[in-house]
Amino acid sequence: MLDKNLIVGVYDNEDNLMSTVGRLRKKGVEIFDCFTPYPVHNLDKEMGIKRSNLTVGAFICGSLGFLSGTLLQFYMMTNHLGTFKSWPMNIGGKPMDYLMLPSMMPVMFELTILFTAFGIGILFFIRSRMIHGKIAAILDPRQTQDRLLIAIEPGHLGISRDELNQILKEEGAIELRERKDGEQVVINV
Amino acid sequence: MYEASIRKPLVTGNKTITDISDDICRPIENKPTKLWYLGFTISFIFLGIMGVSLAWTTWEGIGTWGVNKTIMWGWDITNFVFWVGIGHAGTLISAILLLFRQKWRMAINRSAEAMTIFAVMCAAIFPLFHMGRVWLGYWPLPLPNAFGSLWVNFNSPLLWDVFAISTYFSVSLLFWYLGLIPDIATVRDRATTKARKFWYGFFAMGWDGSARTWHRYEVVSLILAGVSTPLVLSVHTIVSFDFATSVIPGWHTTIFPPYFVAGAIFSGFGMVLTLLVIARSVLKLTDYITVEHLEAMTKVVMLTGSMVGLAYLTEFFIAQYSGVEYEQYAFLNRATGPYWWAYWTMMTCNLLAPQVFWFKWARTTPWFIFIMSIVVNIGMWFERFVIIVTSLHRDYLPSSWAMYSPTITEVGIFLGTMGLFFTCFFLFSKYLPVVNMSEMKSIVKSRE
Amino acid sequence: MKHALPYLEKPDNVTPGIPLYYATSCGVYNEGFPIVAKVREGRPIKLDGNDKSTLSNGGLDAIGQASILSLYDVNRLPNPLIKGVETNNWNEVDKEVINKLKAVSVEGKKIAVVTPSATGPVLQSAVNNFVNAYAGAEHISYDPISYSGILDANEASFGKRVIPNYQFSKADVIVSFGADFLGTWISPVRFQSDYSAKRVPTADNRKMSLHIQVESLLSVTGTNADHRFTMQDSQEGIYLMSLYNALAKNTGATQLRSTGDKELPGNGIKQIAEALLNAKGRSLVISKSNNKDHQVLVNHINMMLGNYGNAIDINKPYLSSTYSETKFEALVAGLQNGTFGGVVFVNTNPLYSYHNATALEKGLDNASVVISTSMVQDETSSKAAVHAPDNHFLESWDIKEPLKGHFVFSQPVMTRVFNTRQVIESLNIWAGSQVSSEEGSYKLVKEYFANNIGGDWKQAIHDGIAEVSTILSNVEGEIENAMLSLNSTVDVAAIESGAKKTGDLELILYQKVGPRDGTWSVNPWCHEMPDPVTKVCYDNYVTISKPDAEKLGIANGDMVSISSKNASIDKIPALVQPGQVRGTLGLAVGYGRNVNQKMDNDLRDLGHNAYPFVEMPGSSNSMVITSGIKIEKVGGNYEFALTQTHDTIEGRGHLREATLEEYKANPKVRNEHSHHLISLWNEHDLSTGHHWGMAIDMNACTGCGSCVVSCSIENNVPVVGRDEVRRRREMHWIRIDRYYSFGGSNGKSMTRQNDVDAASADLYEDVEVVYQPVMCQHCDHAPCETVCPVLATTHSSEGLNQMTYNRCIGTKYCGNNCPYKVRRFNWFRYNMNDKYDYHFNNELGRMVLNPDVTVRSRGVMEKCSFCVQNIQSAKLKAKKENRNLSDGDAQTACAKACPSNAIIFGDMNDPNSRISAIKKDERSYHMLEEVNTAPSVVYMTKIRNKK
Amino acid sequence: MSSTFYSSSTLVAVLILILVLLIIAGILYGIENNLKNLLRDKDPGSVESSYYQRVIKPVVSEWNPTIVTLVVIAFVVVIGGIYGFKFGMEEVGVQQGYSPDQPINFSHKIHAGTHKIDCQYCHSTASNSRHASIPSANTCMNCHAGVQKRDADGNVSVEIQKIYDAIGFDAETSKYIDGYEQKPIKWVRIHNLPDLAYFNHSQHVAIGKVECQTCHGPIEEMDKVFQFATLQMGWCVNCHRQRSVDMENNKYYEDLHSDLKSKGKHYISVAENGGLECGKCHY
Repeated sequence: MLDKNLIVGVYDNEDNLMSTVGRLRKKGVEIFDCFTPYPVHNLDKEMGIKRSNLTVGAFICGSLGFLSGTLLQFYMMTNHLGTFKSWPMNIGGKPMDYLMLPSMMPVMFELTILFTAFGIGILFFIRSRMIHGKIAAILDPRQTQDRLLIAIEPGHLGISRDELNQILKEEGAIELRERKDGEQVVINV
Repeated sequence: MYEASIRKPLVTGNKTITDISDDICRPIENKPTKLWYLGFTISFIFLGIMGVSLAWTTWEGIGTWGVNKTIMWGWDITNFVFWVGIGHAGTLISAILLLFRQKWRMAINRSAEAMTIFAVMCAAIFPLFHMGRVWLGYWPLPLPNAFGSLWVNFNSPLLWDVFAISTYFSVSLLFWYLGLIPDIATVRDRATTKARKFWYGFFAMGWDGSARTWHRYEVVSLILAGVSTPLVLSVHTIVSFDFATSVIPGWHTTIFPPYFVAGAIFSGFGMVLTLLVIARSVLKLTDYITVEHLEAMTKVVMLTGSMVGLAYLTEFFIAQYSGVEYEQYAFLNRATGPYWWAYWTMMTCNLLAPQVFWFKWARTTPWFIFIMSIVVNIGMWFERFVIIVTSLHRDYLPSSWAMYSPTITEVGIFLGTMGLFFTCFFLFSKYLPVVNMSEMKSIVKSRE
Repeated sequence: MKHALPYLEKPDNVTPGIPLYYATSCGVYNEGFPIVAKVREGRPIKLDGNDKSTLSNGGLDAIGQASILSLYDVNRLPNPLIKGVETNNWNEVDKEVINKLKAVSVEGKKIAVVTPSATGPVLQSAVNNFVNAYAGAEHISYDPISYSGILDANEASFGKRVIPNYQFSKADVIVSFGADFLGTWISPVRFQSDYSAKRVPTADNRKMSLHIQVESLLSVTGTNADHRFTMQDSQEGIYLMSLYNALAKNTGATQLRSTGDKELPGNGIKQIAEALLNAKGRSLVISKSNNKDHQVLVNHINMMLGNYGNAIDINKPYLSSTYSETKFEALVAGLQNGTFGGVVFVNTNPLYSYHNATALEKGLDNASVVISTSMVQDETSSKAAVHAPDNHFLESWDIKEPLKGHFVFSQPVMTRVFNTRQVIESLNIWAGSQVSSEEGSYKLVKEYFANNIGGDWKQAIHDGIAEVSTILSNVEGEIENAMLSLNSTVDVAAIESGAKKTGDLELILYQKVGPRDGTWSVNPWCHEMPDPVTKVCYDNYVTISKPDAEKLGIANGDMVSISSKNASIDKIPALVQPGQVRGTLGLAVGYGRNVNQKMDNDLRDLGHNAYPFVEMPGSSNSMVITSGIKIEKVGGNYEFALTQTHDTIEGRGHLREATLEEYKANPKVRNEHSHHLISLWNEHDLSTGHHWGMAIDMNACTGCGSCVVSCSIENNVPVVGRDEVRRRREMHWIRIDRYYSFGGSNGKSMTRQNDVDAASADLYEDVEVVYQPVMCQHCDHAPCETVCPVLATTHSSEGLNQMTYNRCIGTKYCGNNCPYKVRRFNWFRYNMNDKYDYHFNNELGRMVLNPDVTVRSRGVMEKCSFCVQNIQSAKLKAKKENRNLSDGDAQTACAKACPSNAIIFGDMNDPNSRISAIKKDERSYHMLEEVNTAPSVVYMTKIRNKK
Repeated sequence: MSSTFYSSSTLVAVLILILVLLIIAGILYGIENNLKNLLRDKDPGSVESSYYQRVIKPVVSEWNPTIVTLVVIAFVVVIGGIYGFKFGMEEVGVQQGYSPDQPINFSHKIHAGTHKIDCQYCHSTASNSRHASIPSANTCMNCHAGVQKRDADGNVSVEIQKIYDAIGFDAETSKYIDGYEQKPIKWVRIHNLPDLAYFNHSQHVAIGKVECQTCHGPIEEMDKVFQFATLQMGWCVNCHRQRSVDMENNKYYEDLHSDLKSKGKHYISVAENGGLECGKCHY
């Protein structure tokens, strides 16, 4: 991403960005990405981003958590599996089989939550290729503050550069930029 | 997009998104005020007291506390439950209110979540150090015992606690950190010094505000909020099991889980109010954390206070109605025994005091809210003291009845956790954006 | 690197790891008491009663149990001292002593050998040798506690200066005027076992003896009485005369006097007389008074009731004391005026316990030579020019004769710890006899045995006792009981004048069960054990009745000053004692010892010496001071080290009591209602193998505290000191809960503190007491086990609640969740810690530790284990001997120690065991049954013999 | 030596070594690369693009940084965990193979192996006491009063002389020296159970009929004794699980045996008889 060549339109207003995205999409322009300082509602739909599959991941992780919570306790505490079969124990006269299920529930529940939360967190970071210390590919230092950016790959335009520039200008881009071989070129609007 | 005509705006002062970045990043980018230094120094001294007290406890033994053969838990577990309770508001605000689409939470959820994390840190100190052999504190983890394959006891509510508290802490931390990433990126991109650029860059995890990431980010937030909601309810439920599953009259009661959860929300909001009333003026954030926010929170305080009060009365009634002499005595003893003052402090602070919030003036006067929030904190601390100490000090056999008073060490640890809490909070207010900028921006953007 | 040092030449009988048991005698009681010492690898670690002897029946009281520690006392003198300088050469000591004594003899001055009055025959002959060797030498006895009232009265009545043999097992009605025979009077262990044998109604025999106590302070014995009347001790004579007259009216004897009879509050005299007359010949009247006239009167009452030959045996008397004050008074005078020039104090310490210690001190300063043989540097030995320390009784050979014809043998169970020499040898050497340094006292003892007792020496030493009937029949002046007649008359005038009221408060000096007369009280176990009645550890205090306290404005714990004509204490806490008669103060002796203490702990400067208050109204000293007592509040408050701060049961059902009548009508009284206990799940099968259980008979328990000390010794329970007890952190695994109820004599007892507080102060005199020993109940549904996060406490297949110290991390949750509050936490490290400078903190003291029980580190929980080490070793022994485990093989320390058999331990799965039978008894119930903890300990309803 | 996993420090050491070598290799490779880059900057044609430039870099740049980091962290945690476990084992005093020098070079191989002296001749208390106990010197003297193993010069063997020195025996006159100040022999304990565990030899030797070798190893082949077993709780417990209780030949078990028979059980392991319960060894 750092060495991709991009054409960038800079906005200071989400409405302008949205209409730009709408217009370009209608023209068949493949939008590389948008960069906004806050989540812009419906931008994802406008850009045609498919609904993320992370929810499925969360469900799988949660199921894993539930399963491990159950197995962990059945293994460690009951005479059905593992430990207590070989090490039977009498703890306050309490049962050491599936009947102790009620006292297993808190841990089963907590592990389900733990696995879900951390599972989805890690999946999110993996999917977004985020990790501590990663250097961000910043197109404009204000893109995380008050500027909204649209980025288009020059190779996937579908329309001419001029037309593109025209559309961006019309929709209120306050700046146009281009990045070539890692270097920024500013084209003032 | 959000502009309800009936309600007052959530952000006042005609702020633009540029203003938001400037205003909220100001404390990070500028030198701290004298007030900050003063507060931080005091907090840090208290943190030092905690260090000394804990070291003394570990060196000498639990005997340095006031606990005895009858009352084996005193201030330690009282403080533990107190802090865990406080730790409930943050996740509640960010998770449940997120699910309910309550936008007023946006101004306060960051600091409330921070408070949660710090409070749980404070809380964790107590169960750890109340162990006689703290150096073996890892034994409750499900680790095998030296090839005998002897594990831990999942019947024990303490073990449930271990899982619940550690899950709660780590999930809250994740949730909080996830919310911070875009804001850290903002600070990173505004950074003027190398160090700031490096460290904020390190923790921003390469965030660039891509629309695709934002899309996934929102999905993750929603799921985390979804799992945090039952989590937050489960944590205090499980903490209440420590008592509810025991045989001690005054502990052994089924009302505890809902009652503890309501109490936790109550105390959590109390502490949030305490912090925010100060923070909004010290950090000059009155435009973001408005009186409207405070009012909304006082309503929650009043509601949960009344719920807790109802629980107090219910358990008293049930004890008398049960016909069990030990139960009856335990509750009468709370109200009329040697610790009557604790009981009536609790009743006054938790049941009666919040009723003033029926009045609009009380809900909208920050200094009064501040005082009331302190009252709530005190009341909730006493609730835990009442439950733990007065139940234990007179249980079944009168021969073992005893009294308990804390030692300087215990007081030191408690004050020390206050120090830890505020030290963390001061550091947080200096180094991290105390208001969620990206969310705030999404509220104001349309008014440019 | 750990080393192992085997023997070079292993003694044949020593097997490392296997305990040896030796019968010997306990020197805490000067008269000797038969005990068995458990010895591991050459060091004794536990003392228990010798069950071959009728004196102990296997029981041993608290101070006897605790005395083992005096063997390992770092305060003991390691070498003899000559003028305060240590020497390891006994020849030098002997030379010095003989020279000095000869000089005194030559001077024409007298030499006194001061021994306890119960010397035993071997020491007596050594003393005789000594007396014969020096012209002017004289044997003088000295006891801190005098029974000369009884002795003199019996001399007057029967011509025999003896303490008769009281047999409580033969008495259906026991009337005691102030005598604390279950706690401190004469031979409490023997009395307890005799007494409790008659106090336990069973399914076959629903009877028990009637015990009436008339007393001023609340003694251990008083707490066990069925009826308790209060009197001021000054009025004892009057009441005794009134009783005599009431009895005489019925038996037709002449009245002592026509007027002036007095009735006890609650018609006591009438009731006592009725009860006694119903049990003529099956009753016993005793009095603690040290007044000869009172005791003569008691003799007359017993004679009238026909108790001689039944409950009282004058022909087989106790030889525990023959002390006569007159001779010792003469010694003190003689020392002051110079007729006595030398004194040899043989294990006596009058400078501490003699009432006129200043006079004695002056006298000793005058004396040319003072020699002491005490084991530690005590008050008297500080005046000694030569200090020739005696062996500890566990290092000695000796013969004692506590009861006529009942010999108890001492044998050393350990080689000498220090360079000491048995006083029997010392006296013989100083008398010029040749004593072989190797055989020493062994030879003397064996010779005495051969010459005077006879029989199988080995068997005698093995058994530790020998009862010789031949001696009895040869006793001079043997009186046929049937022909017994009284030669004495009751001195009515003397009694009347003695009872003149001055209007002052009275001060009663008494002994406490722990420290007793103070001779052996420099012992942490004696003080860490709470007083059975007040539950105060470590201190002495002035007990005061509630009305008096209110009148004087004294609250519990207020500091007061107390003074008499002779003595005063500036600052001592006052304790408001229920059951105490108004107008009387109580003060315990046995405190205020001034011993050269090498350890820095709470035994230093402990309490105040009360002996200076003792008065000498006639030929006998008196611990009842009736005039000149002043008490004043001096400001300041003192926090008692109490192990129990709440005294009433609050109307709860964990402690059940009923009257004998109710019990006879319905043996299941108080236990009729049984809870419907259901379990949510299947029970674990505990029916195979053993299932250990315990029964506590609250009727037999006298609250003496012997079990508490025994348990501490057996299980290495640390001593924690006064401050920790104040913080309610005593470590005892077994405790004896003492509950008061008030107003019982009116048939309606109050057990709720609020009611009691609201009632008038007068009610405080009318108190009833129950003792309930509580230890871990080994619940089959143990609440503690469920809550331990790390499985440090689990249940065994034998029904034991096991505490695994090494797995414990110390969350203390189990302790909280225990409804019986029997779990103890190691708040600090109590071993090798200078802050707890008791025997755990020095090499010598740690030799008393039981090697089979772990010494707990700080931060772990501990509790009663049912002495699992004994269970395991009993099982192993049975396996090795290829036999079934029989009932009684496995014993807990508390059950073994209990003189009254209140604690029964055994296998509940064994249908023939005692515990199985008791479980079926109607009186049995589980404490807090309704919590459904399914305990393995059963309690038996307390039955009081009253209407 | 046993090849049990946790007791072999070699594995851990090798793994750490490999890790260090890899890091060094990486650093060296980085330096080389930098130098090449410098050269290339000067004169692009002079150095052909490296293998890294051509093959690895394109692949690596496509690697998901998150996954790579997680894998590295997991690796470090596993290695650290193994090392920590090993360290912990040493800390709690597991000292299998411990074989210290003894004051007398006593050879079990000669006594128990060659001469076939019964173990309990010397360790006589093993069958009736908690301790097997080291024999007292007079046990040695039972034989060594006569057996003296002299060398060519007629001197008594050095090791045997040590016994004589301890107990006071004159080899020349074959008499004990009167009034000799005896010096105890300071043997070094090899088998050290912690105080918190109660172990009774007689239970195992006399009742359980366990061979000495089961726990102490082939002692009759050892010149110098070493600790054969780990003496860990798991080791104890495994044996308890495997061995059965011999109920037939001890009357103690009579009741229990008939009880069990009536419940249809004929074989019972030590474990089933309560041999796994904490309170059987820890009190």
